[in-house]
Amino acid sequence: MARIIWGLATSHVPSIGAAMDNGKTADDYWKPLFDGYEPARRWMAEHTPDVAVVVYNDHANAVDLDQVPAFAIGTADRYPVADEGWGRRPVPPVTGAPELSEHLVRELIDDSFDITTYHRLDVDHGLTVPLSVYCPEPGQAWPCAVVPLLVNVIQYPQPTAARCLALGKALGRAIRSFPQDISVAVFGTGGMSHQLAGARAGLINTGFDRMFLDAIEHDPEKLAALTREDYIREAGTEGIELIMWLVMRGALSDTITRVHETYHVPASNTAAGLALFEDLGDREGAPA
Amino acid sequence: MARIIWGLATSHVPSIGAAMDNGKTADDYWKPLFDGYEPARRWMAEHTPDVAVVVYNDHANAVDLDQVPAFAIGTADRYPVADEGWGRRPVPPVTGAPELSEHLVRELIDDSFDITTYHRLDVDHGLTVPLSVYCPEPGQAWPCAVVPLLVNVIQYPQPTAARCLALGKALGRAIRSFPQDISVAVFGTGGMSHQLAGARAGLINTGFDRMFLDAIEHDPEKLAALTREDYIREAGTEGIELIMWLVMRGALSDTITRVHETYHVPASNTAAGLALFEDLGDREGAPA
Amino acid sequence: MTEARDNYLLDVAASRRGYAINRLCGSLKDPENRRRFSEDEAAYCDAYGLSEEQKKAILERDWTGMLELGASIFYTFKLAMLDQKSMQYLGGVFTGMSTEEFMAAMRSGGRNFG
Amino acid sequence: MTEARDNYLLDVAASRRGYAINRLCGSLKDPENRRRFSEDEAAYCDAYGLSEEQKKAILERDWTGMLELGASIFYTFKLAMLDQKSMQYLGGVFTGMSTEEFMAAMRSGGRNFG
Ligand SMILES: [Fe+3]
Ligand SMILES: [Fe+3]
Repeated sequence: MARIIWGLATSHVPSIGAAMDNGKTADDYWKPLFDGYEPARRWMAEHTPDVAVVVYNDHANAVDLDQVPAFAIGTADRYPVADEGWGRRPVPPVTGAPELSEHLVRELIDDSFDITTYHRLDVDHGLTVPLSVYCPEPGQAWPCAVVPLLVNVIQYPQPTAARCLALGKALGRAIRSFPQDISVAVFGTGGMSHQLAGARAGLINTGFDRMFLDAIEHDPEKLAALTREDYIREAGTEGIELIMWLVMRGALSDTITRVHETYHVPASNTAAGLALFEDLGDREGAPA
Repeated sequence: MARIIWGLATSHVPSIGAAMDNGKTADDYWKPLFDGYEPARRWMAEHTPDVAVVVYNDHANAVDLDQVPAFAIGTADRYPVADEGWGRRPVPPVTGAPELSEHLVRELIDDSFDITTYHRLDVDHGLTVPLSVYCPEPGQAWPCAVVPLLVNVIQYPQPTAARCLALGKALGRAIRSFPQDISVAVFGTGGMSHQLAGARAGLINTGFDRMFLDAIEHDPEKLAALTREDYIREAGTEGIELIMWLVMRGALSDTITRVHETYHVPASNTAAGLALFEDLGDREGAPA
Repeated sequence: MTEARDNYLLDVAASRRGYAINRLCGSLKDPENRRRFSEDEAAYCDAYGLSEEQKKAILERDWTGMLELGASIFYTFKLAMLDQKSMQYLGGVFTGMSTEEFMAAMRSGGRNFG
Repeated sequence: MTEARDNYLLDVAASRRGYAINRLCGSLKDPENRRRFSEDEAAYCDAYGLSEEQKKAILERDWTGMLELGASIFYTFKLAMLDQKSMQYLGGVFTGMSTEEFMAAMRSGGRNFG
């Protein structure tokens, strides 16, 4: 059976990818952030999963406003890197894990989650930047296959935080029931506090972010109880992306340990956070 | 507040629309079916709703396989009639009810249904044929506005029958909580037994259809307990469309009365059924 | 021609396998695409990235073969309509009957697999 | 230029209202569309069915006005990129700061609305 070995929560700000693509990670502006990633990257490099389920949102690239799904899963065997309007990121295309996708779709639909399937999907910075955070130098190919799981965070009403946590729990069950003996990592991406438009543009709420970074480990139910209006008020209109961290957290077992975390302001107009959790739940001898 | 006044279950076979469009309803082949519709049509003509929520599926017209949503709601103010490959049906375009759409989307998402929104949607025979069954001669405009509610019945795994009934119940609550004082009809479309492809093409299961026609009124929970494999085996690969009748049934109250029903074989390759229910639940003096 | 199995389910794997063939057939909704297809069917298949097997099934109108390769009847029906073939014609193909036999079976209450 | 409200939520009603303007901005992902837009912005707006107000907001680069008319920042940002304007430039526009002031505010820990 498949097992979940770790979960990574990380911001997916485009400029973090651009800093890597343009060799600027040692600049004064970026060095603190990338130094903060280092211990997590070292640990993940020693714990390569077979597949990463990446929970993210598209930003007006593959998904237009004709159709806006609440939750969607990619079912392709390959995902091209999107051209978001200024050329594709110079990173490898993403290899899918279609059998796992298929299993997850069926299990989640049978578990009363109304999943949209994407047979064709160009993945934008929401997915590729977290892969770069995990693996800065992939060479010709990323170290693992990927199942994209998309959440609508752009069009109001977004799924509730509680629904996202519930989806994560069902996702965890579905992954653990996959009959192949593979290791899986789950990425929750987006956030932390930021707002791009309006009079509150530039909003950063460090207090909220620090609370969130702690509670995502110890009290996800508390985060799930916040309304979408709470997220928008506290974390900004784009900070509501943080509900995607709850999908990742829900997929992990109750027995997790924090490997590393980091928090830095600013990355572009955003507070950038990272939290890496090892999932001990499936380890021999670990509590169930 | 809005109230639900009736629910109509009806097949949506394209040739039923074509028979009307081409003036063939008095032919030997078609007359029995259209005679069967007559009492329902008379009753509905005296009970015009302000809005019809039409539960249907697209047939490779507006929805391609790039993205397949489990449940979707149209949010446009106008829905063009689709050209399915042989010209548009000569029927009026469909006027939306965007404020009701918006209300339903929000309520259903808050009620843990993961609804996809469609801002642009060409409606195919799945929606326009039921409108023609309801109103054979619309003239320049249909008698009511429409909210399209799409269900994936083409790609396996479809939502379960139980999930469809649950969606219907939530839909009923959502409609009844709409603050405008309007009357609403709910259409459940598709079926009855049919299979278009494979060695079992031409399958008709009258026993199953008769059972379904009865149980949709008296025991929808029994129908909700059937698996998608049950539907495919008993009613054919396309007969699984019947799960959409459960969405309609779920939206009605427990106090309904059957105004009319009819059943006829064949309409093209399909068993055509119709069942019309008045919803007494909201009437003054009626039991809650 | 291919012999039909009882059922064809368009599951997620079939959707992936049949992606190109369904996309091709879906494109025939558009009159301009129908014209281009009719002008040079093989070139049109290549432009839509069909496999050799899929292309052969399309060119030979192997309606069952298309289903085996992941096509959905709702897509291939658009090709049938271009050929001015009805769903009753296809029903005959799938079941080894003539169109008339298939229509007669439907008029006598359909095919019963109870 | 329009003064910004605190927040812009792209709710379902705004998505409907802003459909044409978002569709236009989204189309700028494609280099050929960018070329055509730059050649004749007004004609491009007309081809995408923008209202007069929406067209004016696009032509005048009234970034806040676009939001008021149902645009989403993720779409209008593609227009900004075509103009070689950064998200920090837009942040300055929305908040009445210069780009440099806005960037300095971000570097000093962002804007706090506790
Ligand atoms: Fe994002
Ligand atoms: Fe149908």
